[in-house]
Amino acid sequence: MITLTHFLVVSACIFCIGLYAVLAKRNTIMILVGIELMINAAILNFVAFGKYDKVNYGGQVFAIFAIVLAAAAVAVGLAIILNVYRHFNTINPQNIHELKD
Amino acid sequence: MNVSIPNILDQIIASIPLFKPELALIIGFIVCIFLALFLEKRWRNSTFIGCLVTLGFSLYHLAGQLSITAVGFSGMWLVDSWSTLARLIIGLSTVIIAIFIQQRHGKNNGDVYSILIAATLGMHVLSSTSHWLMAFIGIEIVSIASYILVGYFSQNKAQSEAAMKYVLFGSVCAAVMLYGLSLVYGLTGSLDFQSVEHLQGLMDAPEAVITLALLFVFAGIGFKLSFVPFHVWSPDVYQGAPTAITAFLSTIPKVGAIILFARLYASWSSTAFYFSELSTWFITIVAIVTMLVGNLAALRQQDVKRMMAYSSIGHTGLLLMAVFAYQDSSSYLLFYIVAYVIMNLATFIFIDQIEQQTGSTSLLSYAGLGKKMPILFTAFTLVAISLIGIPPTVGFVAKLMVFTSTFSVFQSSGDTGALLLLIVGALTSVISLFFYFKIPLYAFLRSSDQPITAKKQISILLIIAYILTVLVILFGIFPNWVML
Amino acid sequence: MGVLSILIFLPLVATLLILVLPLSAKATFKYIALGFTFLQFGLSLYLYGNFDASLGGIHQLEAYQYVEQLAWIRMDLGAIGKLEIDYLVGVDGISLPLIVLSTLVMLMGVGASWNTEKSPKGYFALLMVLNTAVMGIFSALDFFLFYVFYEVMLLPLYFLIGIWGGERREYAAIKFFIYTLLGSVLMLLVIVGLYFSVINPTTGAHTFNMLHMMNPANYVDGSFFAYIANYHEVFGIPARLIGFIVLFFAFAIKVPIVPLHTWLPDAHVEAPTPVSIILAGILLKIGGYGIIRVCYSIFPDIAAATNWWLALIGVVSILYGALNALAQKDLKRMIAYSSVSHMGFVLLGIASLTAEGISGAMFQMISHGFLSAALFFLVGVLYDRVHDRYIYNFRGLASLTPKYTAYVAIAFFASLGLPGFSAFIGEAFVIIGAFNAESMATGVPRWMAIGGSLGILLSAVYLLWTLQRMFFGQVRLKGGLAWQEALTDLNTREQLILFPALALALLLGIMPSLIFGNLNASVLQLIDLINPYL
Amino acid sequence: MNTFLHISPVTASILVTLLPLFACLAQALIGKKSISGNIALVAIIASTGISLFGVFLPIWNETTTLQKWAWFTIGEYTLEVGILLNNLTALMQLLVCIISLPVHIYSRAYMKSDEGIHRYWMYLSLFCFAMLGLTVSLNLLQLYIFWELVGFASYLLIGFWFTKETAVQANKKAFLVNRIGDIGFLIGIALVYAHCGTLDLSVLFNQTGTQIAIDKNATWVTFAGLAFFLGAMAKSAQFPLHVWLPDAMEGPTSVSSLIHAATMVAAGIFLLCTVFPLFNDTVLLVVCIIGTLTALSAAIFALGQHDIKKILAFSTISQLGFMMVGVGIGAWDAAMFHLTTHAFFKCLLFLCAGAVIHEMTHLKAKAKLDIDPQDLRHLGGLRHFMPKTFICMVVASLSLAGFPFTSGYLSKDSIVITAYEWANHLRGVYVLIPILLTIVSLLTAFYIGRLIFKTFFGDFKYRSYIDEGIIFHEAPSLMLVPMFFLAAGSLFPLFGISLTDYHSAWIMLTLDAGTNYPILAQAHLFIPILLTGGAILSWFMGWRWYVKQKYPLSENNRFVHFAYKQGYLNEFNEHIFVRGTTGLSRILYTFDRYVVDGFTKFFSWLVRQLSVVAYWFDKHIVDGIVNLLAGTMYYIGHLVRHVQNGQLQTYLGFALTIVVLGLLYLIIK
Amino acid sequence: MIESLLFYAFAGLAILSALLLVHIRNIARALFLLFIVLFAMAGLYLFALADFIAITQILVYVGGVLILLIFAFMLSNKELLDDLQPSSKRFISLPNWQAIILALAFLSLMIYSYISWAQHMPKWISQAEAKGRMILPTDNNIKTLGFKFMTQYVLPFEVISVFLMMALIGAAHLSRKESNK
Repeated sequence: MITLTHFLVVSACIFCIGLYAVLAKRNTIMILVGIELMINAAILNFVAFGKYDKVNYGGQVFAIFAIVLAAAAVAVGLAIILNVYRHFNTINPQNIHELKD
Repeated sequence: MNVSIPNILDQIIASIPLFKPELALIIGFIVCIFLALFLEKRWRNSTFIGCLVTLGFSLYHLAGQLSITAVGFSGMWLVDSWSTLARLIIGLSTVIIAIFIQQRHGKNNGDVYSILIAATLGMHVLSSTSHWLMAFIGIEIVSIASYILVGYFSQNKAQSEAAMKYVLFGSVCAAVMLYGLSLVYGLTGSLDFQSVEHLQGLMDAPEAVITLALLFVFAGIGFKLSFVPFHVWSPDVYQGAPTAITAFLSTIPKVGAIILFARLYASWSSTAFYFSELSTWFITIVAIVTMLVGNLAALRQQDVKRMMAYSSIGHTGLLLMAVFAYQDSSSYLLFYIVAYVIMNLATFIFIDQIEQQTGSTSLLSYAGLGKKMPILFTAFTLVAISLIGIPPTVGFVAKLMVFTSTFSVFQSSGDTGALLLLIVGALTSVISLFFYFKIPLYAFLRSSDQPITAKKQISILLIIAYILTVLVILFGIFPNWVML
Repeated sequence: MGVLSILIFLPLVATLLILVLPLSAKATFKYIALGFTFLQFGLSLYLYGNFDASLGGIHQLEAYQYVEQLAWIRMDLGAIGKLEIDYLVGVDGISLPLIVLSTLVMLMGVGASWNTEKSPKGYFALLMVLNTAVMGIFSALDFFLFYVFYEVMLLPLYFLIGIWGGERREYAAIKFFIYTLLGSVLMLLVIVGLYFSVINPTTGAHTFNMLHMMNPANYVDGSFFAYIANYHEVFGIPARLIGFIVLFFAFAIKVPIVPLHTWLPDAHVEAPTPVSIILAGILLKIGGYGIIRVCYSIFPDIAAATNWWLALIGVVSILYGALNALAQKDLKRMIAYSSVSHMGFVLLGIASLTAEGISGAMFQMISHGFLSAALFFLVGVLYDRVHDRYIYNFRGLASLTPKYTAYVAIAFFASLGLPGFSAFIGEAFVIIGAFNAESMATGVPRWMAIGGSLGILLSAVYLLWTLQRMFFGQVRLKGGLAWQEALTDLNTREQLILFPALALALLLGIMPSLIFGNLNASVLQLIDLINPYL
Repeated sequence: MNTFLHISPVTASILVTLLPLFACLAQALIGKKSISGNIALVAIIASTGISLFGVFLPIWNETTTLQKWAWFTIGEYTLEVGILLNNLTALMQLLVCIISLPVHIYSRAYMKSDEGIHRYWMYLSLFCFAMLGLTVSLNLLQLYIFWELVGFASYLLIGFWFTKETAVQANKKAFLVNRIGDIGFLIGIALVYAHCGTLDLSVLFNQTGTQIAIDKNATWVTFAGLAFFLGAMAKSAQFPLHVWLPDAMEGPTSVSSLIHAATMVAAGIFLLCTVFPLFNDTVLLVVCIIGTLTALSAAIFALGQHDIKKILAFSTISQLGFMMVGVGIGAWDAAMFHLTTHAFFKCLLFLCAGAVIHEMTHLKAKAKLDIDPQDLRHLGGLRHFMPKTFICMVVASLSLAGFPFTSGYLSKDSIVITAYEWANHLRGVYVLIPILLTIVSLLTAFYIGRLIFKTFFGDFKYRSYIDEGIIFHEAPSLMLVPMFFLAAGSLFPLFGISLTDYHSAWIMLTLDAGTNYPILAQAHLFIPILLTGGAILSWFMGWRWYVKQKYPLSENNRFVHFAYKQGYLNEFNEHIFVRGTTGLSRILYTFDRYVVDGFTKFFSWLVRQLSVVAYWFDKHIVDGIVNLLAGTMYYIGHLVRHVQNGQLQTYLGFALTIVVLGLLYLIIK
Repeated sequence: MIESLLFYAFAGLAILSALLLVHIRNIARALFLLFIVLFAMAGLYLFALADFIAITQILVYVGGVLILLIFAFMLSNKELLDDLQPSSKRFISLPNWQAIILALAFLSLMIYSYISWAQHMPKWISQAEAKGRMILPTDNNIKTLGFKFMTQYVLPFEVISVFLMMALIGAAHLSRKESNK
């Protein structure tokens, strides 16, 4: 029997892998990828819980919206990253630190 | 499912009047896109005009909603005095931002107004919903509009870097929040945070999951409000972004977010269960730390915009304090927001004007400018005074009201946290003096080596800024004029 | 609009006028300022002349005079209740003498700024704003209004010190500001607490009215600062005590007491002469006034319980300030420290809780007001001439500038408490009051009074030492002949400023009833207010 | 004169007091234009006249009059000022007038050529005003005010030559030491006020009606008494607060004569007499002991001085000690009597000394000598040049030494005899006090004899200059007239017809302190004889010694012979008595200079060091803490900035770490 | 049983490819691994009876986002293709031990709380189970969702359209920049 906890553990794993990517990868695109993983983990939770919400379909609806929003965010994010690349000739976030204290 | 379709449709149609201001915005949004596409090349300011007209319509409809309290769209849309007043503030300040952008980036930038309108719509959504779905969408609209705006005029490295940091940090926070929301949904089965099932679900849930869920949710809101520890992006972004956009970032998105947060906190802290305790605990700690960090970090800044970023972090702490001291009336919170918006807008216009003259936002470049631009710096100083919270300015009254409400919480509960909030709030006001007064310090007390010829020009922006300054004083002396 | 309001806002009109006039009208600014301050001075004298000395004031509104009450802010704050703030001004025997003093010192200040070269527009405008604030502080009876004026006062001073000051002016200005602000923000918290504890008996709403705060019957039982059923504690200290301490702290910074005094020497030394005059002449008095009007009147129970400590602080300030003054090599700094010492008497007198002590303290404040103003002006005269005020760089000035020396000697002797001058009356009655405290069982022991009287001796020591060192003996100047030529005697304008101050010192020394007459009823009222708690 | 009789004594008294004040103000207004001092002179003449006829005669032995006016009200207490005229005050006021008048006249000549003479007159008038006001004050606070004003005027006068470093040092010292006393006085006033609720002398010590009950055994009475005595000690230069008086001789001699001999220093005695009812036995004993100590020490110091004015200064201190003892033994009438007589002869002594110094200064200036004109060692044989001065001085000296036919004889005897009676009454070690007083009397005779001999006898060292034509003459008549006047006052007839019985002196008769010690009849007989005999002996010895030492060979045969015959005695005299005494004097004076005065200096040094320490503390600790606090704030601000290193992933890591820590805390908690 | 096996297979696939994805240095390969992860996730959605979500996931993510990502680095310089991490020869290189610790800390905390949660499921779920108010495999999800979108969720639906438009314009403007220069 696949319980909710199964879903939750999987999503937790994916979430943390995404988190690792965000924190550790030296490529901005990979950070975006990490974010996508985290969002996917969240979506997995939503649909898992949404199974029990037949009245409002809240989980599934939220999941769809989340996918859309994430996609748009990625589009804008990528556009900005390309912009950065044009100015810095690199997309390694470690090398982009003009603004600091 | 036993509700018939015509019934639902009737309800939706009945809800549409509540949505009029937003409808105006949506229509305006589309019109602006077309204007930017076709008319902008022939008539340069057409989109700008379109934007103003849109905002005007929206404000007009909002004014009509002033006394309405209603719920529409299956509980997704709340119209009450909070939301209406907040949306009015948002609308009015958006007008100023629009003028700001038009003055500063007049050329060939039609699309920016569409984005501005969309952002406004997002803020409207934030300030008038208690449904997580709407809230999340609102946050995302505002965030993404902000990302675009920061990167929109990117002509140099700093601006694009600011945009990148902003977008990445924001997306991570949004993802974390989304995950948190999924847990909250899992705990309650309801997405409306004011609903009974929602609270019921939170009451029953185990502490560990609640902690996880709540902290994750707060992360997303924290990003928008830039409270500690989610504030780190803001100094870099404020400094990197064009001043007009910084003015936008530091004011309007916070208004929407704080209203949302206030609703959330009001709902979540209303019980005696663990999650309420946690919320209170969280907001107290965060408010204290935010005030301290914002003000202390600002001490060492040499760039005005960066300094203002920390300053607005500090003010966020006070806003949180206002939220913490929530009682059944919202007036002091709204008052603080009004004061905050007026002060910040004025400040950034001044910063921009000086930047136009000297080409720098460094404090060092302000040396001796007081003599060359006496009126501007006098007004700037007055605003700085207001930011510190010294009478007879609006900043003082706002602070006083926050202290007042916090004190009433303290008196009735004897909560040490409230007392600490008060003390830290008071002390950080003193600390804030150090850095705010760097502005007049450099401008009036120091003298400069290089001669700067101040161009005598009266721009519409300056006039707006002066009007705002007058308002700062006027509302400081007659605060009831704010409370209509 | 009543006379008091006119008095308060007259300088504001001057400010506007100065701001509106173009820069080409530079020369008129000082005349405008002078004219308005003079008018104000006349007005305050008129008020003083028509004052009914039999009315006490303190906590009875009907006993206040020239009262104006307008509803100012009315705001509905939901559960917290209605915000009720009045524009409430009025004077009693405590505040009116200080108002007259302030107008006089302002007049001196304007006179002393006659030769201001550096942007006179801003200078006089700020001076006039300061003037308004000061008047407001002394006449406000609503705590909110009081606080507003209290803070407004800081800003012009910051700029006056910061822009027109000496070498380390930035440091001095910000230090001054920080100290005062630290006191006042904490005070704000107490104000808020009082607001919640007190209700207006007529409307039932919470109020900022100070007079309502002075009446125990207006306190809500169980509220934070309530008299009855008050279980509130802050870090283990009872709420009313902490309220008193915070308010006292705020005003004590202004007084200033040891060890909160270190802003004072810096501010004085760096400030331009007129600002020093105003600082010493008016601002220090705000501290003493605040303690009487706010700390003592609103917290009479705590005042009665803590006066031992207050008196101790007063004595320490007297002695410590005097010792520090003795060690100074900079004339201005010495006078600044002497202010600390002299204001210690004020605290001692107030803490004695006897009619003699409190009256003496009030008298000392007024006397110190124009005497210190005169002293700072005299230092300014010297500094104007040779841009030096290091005591060791001068000797035998009496031969060079006999008039100047005469004025200095009179001012010095007046401030060291020579009978016939006002300071004597003040100090003597503070001491007498402090001695009397034991008979009245107010809890101030005699040894403190003796300690205080040692301060009189020490003040003679440092003032005479300075006099001897700088003015007597053979002429020997650091700057040699150049200085000798630069050191011209007092001119008419300078004499015109100094003479009234010193004449007043003499007049009040001979006829103290000029002050006491209007003061007594209020002082007795204050003692009646505190007495039940002794 | 009749007109004076028609005005009330109170009005007259006010007039007496205020006239010098008007003179002072007028002089201040006129300034340099009037240097003759006529204004002051006229004022003091008028004052003297009014005081004698308008005040003294109607009051003396007649009635006590007082009048008061409300000055101001403080709290509920109304402070009343007024004039209190009784025997004591009327006498004192008259005395001040009578002494001031000759000094004024004398000053006209003495100060004639001084540059700042207009200031001099102003100060002098101010002093007279203060002193006269002091005498008739009704209220203790009023008394205190004049008391301090007197000190202030004396400050001005001592420092009259303000370019002279020693003078300004001296006036500072005088004022500060007096300030110590003032504080004592003030504390006394405060104590009286705190316990009696009034400061009105007529109410406090009402001779006629309801007197406020004062429990004399209360501790506060002792403290108040001691406090008042502290005030008197400083003003009347009692050991160890006498250090200011010798220094104060830096002022003009006329000033010294008026202030530091006759009037101001007497104010302390006057104060004690005024508040006498307040004193209990403890206080009186202290007064007695200090008085004796002062009298003895000052007399010893006087023995070894070379400065003519310093000798007189110590003599004054010593005599004031006598008066103190008088008060201490309860015979304040005797003290007042001695005060009065002392005023005359001591003033005269100073004026004579002034005349000598005046001439010596001329000589010094003309002959361009580098000498101290006040040094005894440069003087000698002046009786040939200044015979009138010489006569005056001798009269005054005899009076001081207590020779019969002089006023000093009466007053001094009165104190010494009463002291014996007192001691007899009490028994035990108290008898030491009269014995010491007797010794002091003998010493007094000796040192004043020394002064006279050294100044007027022998040969003048600088005769050669006079022979060369430099004029060295008698003092001008303007100076001589006052001197004669005072010399007349120093003789007994002014005070009583009886040559020997001080009880019959009119001052004693009227003031009558009512001491009721058993009368020692034999004391009345033996003491005067002892004193007179001793004085004659010491004069004789002194004369012999100083004359002989100076001119051992040129003396005429009779003396040589005499010396030969009584050689051993002389040797004994010389080595043990004279030399020993002067040696002891020198040693003790050194002690005084370096230990008592040194203590003063040390104390002032200590205060100064303390102030330096306090300032260091203020600058580095008090202010240091403030600056440290500000610095700490800045540093924390700096730490917060560490996060802000511009690296996006650091930001994220920072934020998320805090979230994890929060989670950990919350979950594990 | 097969259901469980399939679930574990999908879950394992997703997690393993995600791990590989973050470990691999070549960005092109990483993106392909992301493709696998997303597919696996879509598969997992199916187990939660969210067929429409799974389809959307594949359409939007795989069809949209992934292509966008690939285009993004293909548009830019070749340099982008390399992961810019400093290469390390060690098998388990720990260049970012902080990141690993952080991620593991999160993971452990989350798992810990989920396990504690597993003991008592939320009331609403048990109620839904009891009352049969849960989505069944037989339900027509697409129809219900469509219905919901047009009624209950009409407002977010409308708002998000504006949002998408704005994102479109914005992204277009941001990338158009190049031509402006």
